[in-house]
Amino acid sequence: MIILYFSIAFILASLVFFFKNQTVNRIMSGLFLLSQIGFNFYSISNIGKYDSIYYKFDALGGLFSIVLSILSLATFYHSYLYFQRHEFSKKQESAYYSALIMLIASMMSANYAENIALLWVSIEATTLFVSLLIFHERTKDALEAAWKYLFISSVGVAIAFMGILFFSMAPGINGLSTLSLNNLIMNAKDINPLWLKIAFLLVLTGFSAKMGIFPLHTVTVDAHTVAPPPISAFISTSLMNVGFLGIFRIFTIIAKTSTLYWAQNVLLIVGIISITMSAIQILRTKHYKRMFAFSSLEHMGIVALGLAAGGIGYYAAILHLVFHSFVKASLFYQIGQVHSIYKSYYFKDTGKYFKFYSLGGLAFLLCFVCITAIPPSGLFISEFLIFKALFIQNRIIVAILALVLLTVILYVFGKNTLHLLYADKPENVDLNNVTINKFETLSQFVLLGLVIYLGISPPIFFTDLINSAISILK
Amino acid sequence: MEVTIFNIFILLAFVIFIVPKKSQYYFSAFIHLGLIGISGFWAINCFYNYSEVSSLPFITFFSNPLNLTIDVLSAFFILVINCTVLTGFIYAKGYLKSYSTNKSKTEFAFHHFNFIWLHISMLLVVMIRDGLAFLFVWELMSLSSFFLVIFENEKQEVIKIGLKYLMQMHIGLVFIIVAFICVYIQTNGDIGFDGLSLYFATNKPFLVFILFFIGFGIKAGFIPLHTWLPHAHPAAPSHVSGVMSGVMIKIGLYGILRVLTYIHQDLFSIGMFILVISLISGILGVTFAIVQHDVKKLLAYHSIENIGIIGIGIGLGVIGIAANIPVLAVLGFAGGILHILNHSLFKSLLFYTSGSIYLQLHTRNIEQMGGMIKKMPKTAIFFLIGSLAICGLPLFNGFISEFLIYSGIFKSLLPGNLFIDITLLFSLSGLAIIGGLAIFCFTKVFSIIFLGTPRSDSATKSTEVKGSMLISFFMIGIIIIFIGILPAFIIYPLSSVVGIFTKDSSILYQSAYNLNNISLVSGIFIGLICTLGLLRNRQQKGKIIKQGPIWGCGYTGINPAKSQYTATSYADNFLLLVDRLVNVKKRFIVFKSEEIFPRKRTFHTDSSDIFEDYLVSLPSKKILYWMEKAAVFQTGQIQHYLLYALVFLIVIFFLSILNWI
Amino acid sequence: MIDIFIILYSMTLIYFALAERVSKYVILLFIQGVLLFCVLFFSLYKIEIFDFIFILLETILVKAIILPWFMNKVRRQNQLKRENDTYIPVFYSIIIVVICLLVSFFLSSKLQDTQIHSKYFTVAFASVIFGIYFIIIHRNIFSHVVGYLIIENGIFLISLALGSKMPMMVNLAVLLDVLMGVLVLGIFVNRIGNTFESVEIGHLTQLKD
Amino acid sequence: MEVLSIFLILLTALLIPGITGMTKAKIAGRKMPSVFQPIKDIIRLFKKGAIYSTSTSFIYKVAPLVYLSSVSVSILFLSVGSKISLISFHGDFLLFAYLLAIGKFFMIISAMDTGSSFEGMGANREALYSMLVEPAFFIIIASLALFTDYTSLNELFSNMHISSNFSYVIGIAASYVLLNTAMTENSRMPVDDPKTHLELTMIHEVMILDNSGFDLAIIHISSWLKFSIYGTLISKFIIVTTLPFYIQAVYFIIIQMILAIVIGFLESFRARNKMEKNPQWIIMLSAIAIVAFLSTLIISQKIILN
Repeated sequence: MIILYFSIAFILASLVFFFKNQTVNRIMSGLFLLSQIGFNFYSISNIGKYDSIYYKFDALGGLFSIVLSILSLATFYHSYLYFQRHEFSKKQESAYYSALIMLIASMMSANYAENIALLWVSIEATTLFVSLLIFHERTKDALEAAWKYLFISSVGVAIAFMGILFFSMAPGINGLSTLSLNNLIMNAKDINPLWLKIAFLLVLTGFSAKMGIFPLHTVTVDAHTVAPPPISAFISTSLMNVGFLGIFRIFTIIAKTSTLYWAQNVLLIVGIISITMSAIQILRTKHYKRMFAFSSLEHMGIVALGLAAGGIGYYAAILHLVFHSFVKASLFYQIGQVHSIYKSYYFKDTGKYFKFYSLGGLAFLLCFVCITAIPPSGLFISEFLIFKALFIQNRIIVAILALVLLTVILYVFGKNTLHLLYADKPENVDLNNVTINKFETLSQFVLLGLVIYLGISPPIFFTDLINSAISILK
Repeated sequence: MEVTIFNIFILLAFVIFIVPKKSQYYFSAFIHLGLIGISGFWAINCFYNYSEVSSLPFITFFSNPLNLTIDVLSAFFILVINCTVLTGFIYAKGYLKSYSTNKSKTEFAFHHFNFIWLHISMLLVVMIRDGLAFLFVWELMSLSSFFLVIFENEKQEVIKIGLKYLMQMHIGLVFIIVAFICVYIQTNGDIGFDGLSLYFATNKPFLVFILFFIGFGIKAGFIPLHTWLPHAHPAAPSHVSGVMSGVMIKIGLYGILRVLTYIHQDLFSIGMFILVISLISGILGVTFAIVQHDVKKLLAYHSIENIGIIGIGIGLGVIGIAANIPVLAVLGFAGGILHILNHSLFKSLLFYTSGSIYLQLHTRNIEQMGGMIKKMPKTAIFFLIGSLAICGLPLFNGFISEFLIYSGIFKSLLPGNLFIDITLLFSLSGLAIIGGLAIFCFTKVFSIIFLGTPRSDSATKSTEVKGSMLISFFMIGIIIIFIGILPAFIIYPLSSVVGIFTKDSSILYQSAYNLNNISLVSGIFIGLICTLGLLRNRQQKGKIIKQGPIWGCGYTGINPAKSQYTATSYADNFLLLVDRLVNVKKRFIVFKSEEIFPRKRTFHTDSSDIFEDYLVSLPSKKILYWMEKAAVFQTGQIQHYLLYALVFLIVIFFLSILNWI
Repeated sequence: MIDIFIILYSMTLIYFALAERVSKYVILLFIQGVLLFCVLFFSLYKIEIFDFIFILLETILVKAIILPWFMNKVRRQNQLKRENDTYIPVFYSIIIVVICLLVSFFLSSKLQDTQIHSKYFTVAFASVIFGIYFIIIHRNIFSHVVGYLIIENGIFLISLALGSKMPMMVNLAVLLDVLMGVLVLGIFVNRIGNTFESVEIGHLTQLKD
Repeated sequence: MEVLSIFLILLTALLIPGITGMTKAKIAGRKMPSVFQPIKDIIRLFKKGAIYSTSTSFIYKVAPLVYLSSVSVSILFLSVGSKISLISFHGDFLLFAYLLAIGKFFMIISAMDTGSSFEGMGANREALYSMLVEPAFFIIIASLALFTDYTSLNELFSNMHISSNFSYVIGIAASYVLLNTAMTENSRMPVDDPKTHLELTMIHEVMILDNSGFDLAIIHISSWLKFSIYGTLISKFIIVTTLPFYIQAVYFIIIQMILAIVIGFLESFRARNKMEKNPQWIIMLSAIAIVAFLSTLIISQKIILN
């Protein structure tokens, strides 16, 4: 089935790429979305089953695929709006769409990959496609960011590959299923702990570029800055989920061994440094998208802390990722609208957004509330659970430090949000020829509403997915 | 059934965004009334069959059923909330009219929405016992009030203040979270208030209590946790500041009271802690208030003072329980809890009336006012009622609660415990000083705003408010005087609230006799005033009654508007006593010896809050400064980025080799 | 026999540190590719003949021919001649290469494991670390790609050292991915060369705070 | 009979200012005025009309009424000697003190109501000093409460004697504080000199600069009553309650007269404090009160000395 999906994606992407026609783009995108959703339904209803020997529809992958599908819908819609607002050549547009389709397909592949080498291949593929998308606007900054992202990610992914190789050391692993996750988990106890440590360390470092945590978080931030907003939304959400997945898969291998405590310590260090980096860098930034990027760094740091805490922290970390995806995506979609008014992402060029476009202002406020984990945001609940887990694990100093840093981030975020919404109107803002589609804002409300709803009363289906995703760790 | 209707009203709040601008107010009033009706019904129900805790299934929250639990304490707070919100939104009708031109439909809708949500969240806070849900609605309360504070968002100052407010509320929340988690770790039960009893039964409560106290105390505004309060209240529109000061900060006290209900040991140190903080809050609050020129800021500092008085009552009550002095426990708690109600009444009245003045003058600086009593006599009378009540003077409700606390102190002076006697002595003197300073302050405010001659043009042109605003004044005024003159009626419901903390609440009934005497004396007092007035009328009949200028010591060229006493000069002699504390700065140019024809000069005084300066502003500024200095990692150099990874790998590797992690 | 190739491979690393001409890098990459092919040839004789031939062909094609050729093309297009402005003088670089080798030697002795061919591992690990180092000291994005390739070669060697036998499909995918990665990187190098009229890293520091 | 004690208090209230005036005149070597001179002045005032300043409002008219009423109602809490007062309940002294305070509140705002440059000065001084003196009064009451175990004004003072001889020690301290509280509350020496001619240094007198006729009269009456109230409180320490009432009444009158003379002496021989020294002086009263409280603790042996 998954092969069919890939073939469809590939054919559609190629058609888009070669036709260079807007109508074709739209039709193919629509078809792709259909197949995406269809495949997603299929995969969800077949959780626990293998699809070819390399893929398995597991709960976590399923969860992320749902998030991915929802965000794909939104991203295609916002991409459509993005192309309405900006002038691009047909070639660029079709390149954009085909890369987007391939990106989504490769993320799906990463979500369901059962073989960690294949997981690695998928992640490397996402890097390639996403760097093309980052480069989409063809500016110098875009070129720089795309280069940095591509290069550092590639180096990182290469390092991660080295880590993956170490797993193949496990005794009794042979034949085609060499790097099958299931196999590795079963044999994990027999692997030399030192191997496990090195492997985990290398994979963590390598995939940190994808997940956007310390130490290779820097390029992800740059990528956010220049990518078109719908793509930034993707980089910050689904792609980070994929990076997380990469680390999480390795983590599941370790979870059953005596190395677990060590790995959690490393994650703790990574998490707290990520939050620190985010808190100090966000103070300096003058660019909305960079601010959001640092906020993503912070949230990924929190997720790492969640993994490090263990127990309820696992659950909370995944919950956090899902919520973060929706909120951050709507923030980026929203900033796209803001850009259409002010033609700039810099703080200094903005102000009085609430007056100009109240509905957008409300959406932005709600985004702000949600992303900073203030109730009614679901992120509040997940963060609460993570801190609870940290306290239970006696990681009190780290927890308190993180709380302090989060407060700083909240301050900066709040200051700049209020600046955008209420600061004095900047000069040379022309509002007459700005038309904003109300449905655009509505789509953000839908995403945010989803976060609030899932936070307050998560459906059983949803909690079951998360629970079965982390059941492997217990 | 009621819960369903309650939920429907909550959901209706979202409809406000699509209601046309004209009917927004009525729609929100409808929701408020619905909420008040249902929750009031619950509360009164609870009072009628008290000692019974009713639990209603509310919603499913995070896969767990969530109940609304209403005991007498919750019921009391529900009534206080409803009362203030009711007057608040009645007042808002007139107050918001002045904004209708420069605010859009969405902004109004957002404002009403937040006002409704402030109401809902306050109600929920006092009804929810589950920890996570409690934190949730607690922060919702802060959030909605934050949006209400920044209503006048075209002013950059307001935005800054709002942000500060949000930050401090968030820090408070963090403390509460940490406290709950600490409890959870020890007991491994539920996170929530119900888990506390388990914890406090086996562990020393002091440290966890401190955490709770800081968390709730930031909301309540105890010094030194108060620094948001004097800024946020003035920045908010008056109906909001009325509600915020009237009830929202009391919700902080609710938290403290709720936690106290679970603590049964180590109470003495906790009581002392509350008492000391409250005494400091009371005395310093009113001290800071005296030097303010911004009427709403002044009132905000008075809120701190009154929180201090409430805290003194509660602290004495706790000490009473700990030292086994039932009378102190009962009267302390009774006084403190009654003062919660009283303060919510007179403080909202004061904020509403000062809001009316603000609408007329567009300034909150009392130095620009004067003579308003002739332009706005009704507002003046209600402000006077509020002032007398806040000073704790007889005939008004403030006296009753202070009376209860005082009499608790005096009655418990009897047993021979040196430490407690000295404690009582200090609380007594503290209360006396607070009362005296409050009188000092409110004679100043009332005189400068309403009496004398107008000090600015706009003050001469102002007119009396009408309609809904007056209705709310009357409502509050009547309750204030009712409680002040017939306090015995309040004793019975009060005793059931006090009964939560101490079993001997029947002691309170004995005070009913004293309170009846107060009613009697009040009656005589009023009668005497009236008689004297009639006497004077008779005496003056046929005599020459003249109008003339004031006595200027023989100097007739006096300009009354310029030469009258100002707020600064009124406060000056007090200022000399406390100048270190309030950081008064006088800015002026000294005359030089060669300056034969002096230039035109100006004179400025301003004061700041030393707690704010040294506890909040300075450290946060330093932290942000150093953090920004440290932000050097996003260099733009690709090699550096790779270097981080290399360093990280090496460091972790060596740490592992050395077995440090 | 393998030992000789391994030693030769480690010599190429030292030459990388020593080389100043960019064209040398391409030649060295080619040499590394060939050496890897040889190592593979002598170590993987146990597996099926078809797989064996396939893997050999794949390696020689990608590692020794396509990549150096492509890199050379990129080099020519950007008219790169000399790389003489590293952050750290060559002298120290050589010392660091030696240190890299020593550290990885130490590491592999620490990792005493029957599964591992410590000879490969020492050099492979040194190669990876040196690759990262190579990137860090150079100011030229072309050299960065070279550094990336050094890392990739090192990893390839590690995969041999670990004696792992990848599933063939996966193996193919891995190599293709690397190839694609380098191709895209190369395209970007050309782009940057055209846009900034230089491939110096100094131009690429606009995105910062 | 309770009414009789009220009558006595009112009677002595009328006499105190006259006697004080006589004493001061004697000491100054002037011809003594009649004891009834102040009363005559008041009667004259009652016959007059009034002049109201244009800048005043109804507050100005209400304030003297409230002032007199508050003082008069406070008298209801008092009694002479062993008599029970008309109104007595636990904590009545609080109502007593706060009733006086409400009167003062109104006097202060009425002074501010004129918008005069002088009256504000008096008003804020009055407000500050009476605020500073309030703790002293409460602490003294607290000492007595601690000593006697009672909490109503009447019982507090009446039961002083029964306890022990130590009561005199506390009585003396309390009398001192009460006397000086009375001086402060009434704005007499050393806080204020009522006979000064310079408005800038006045306190009470400057507040009523613009009052005239009936209002001025009742303000004067109120201050007399206040003196009498404090005198009554002090007299309670001294009168032996076991004696028959008529003797107590005589005692009472004598004590009030002595008090008036003492005030006259104090006013003649004391110099007025510098204005900025006043707060310190008043706080000293609180300090003395605290000492009284502590000594009560020790004397009554209620602390367990181990």
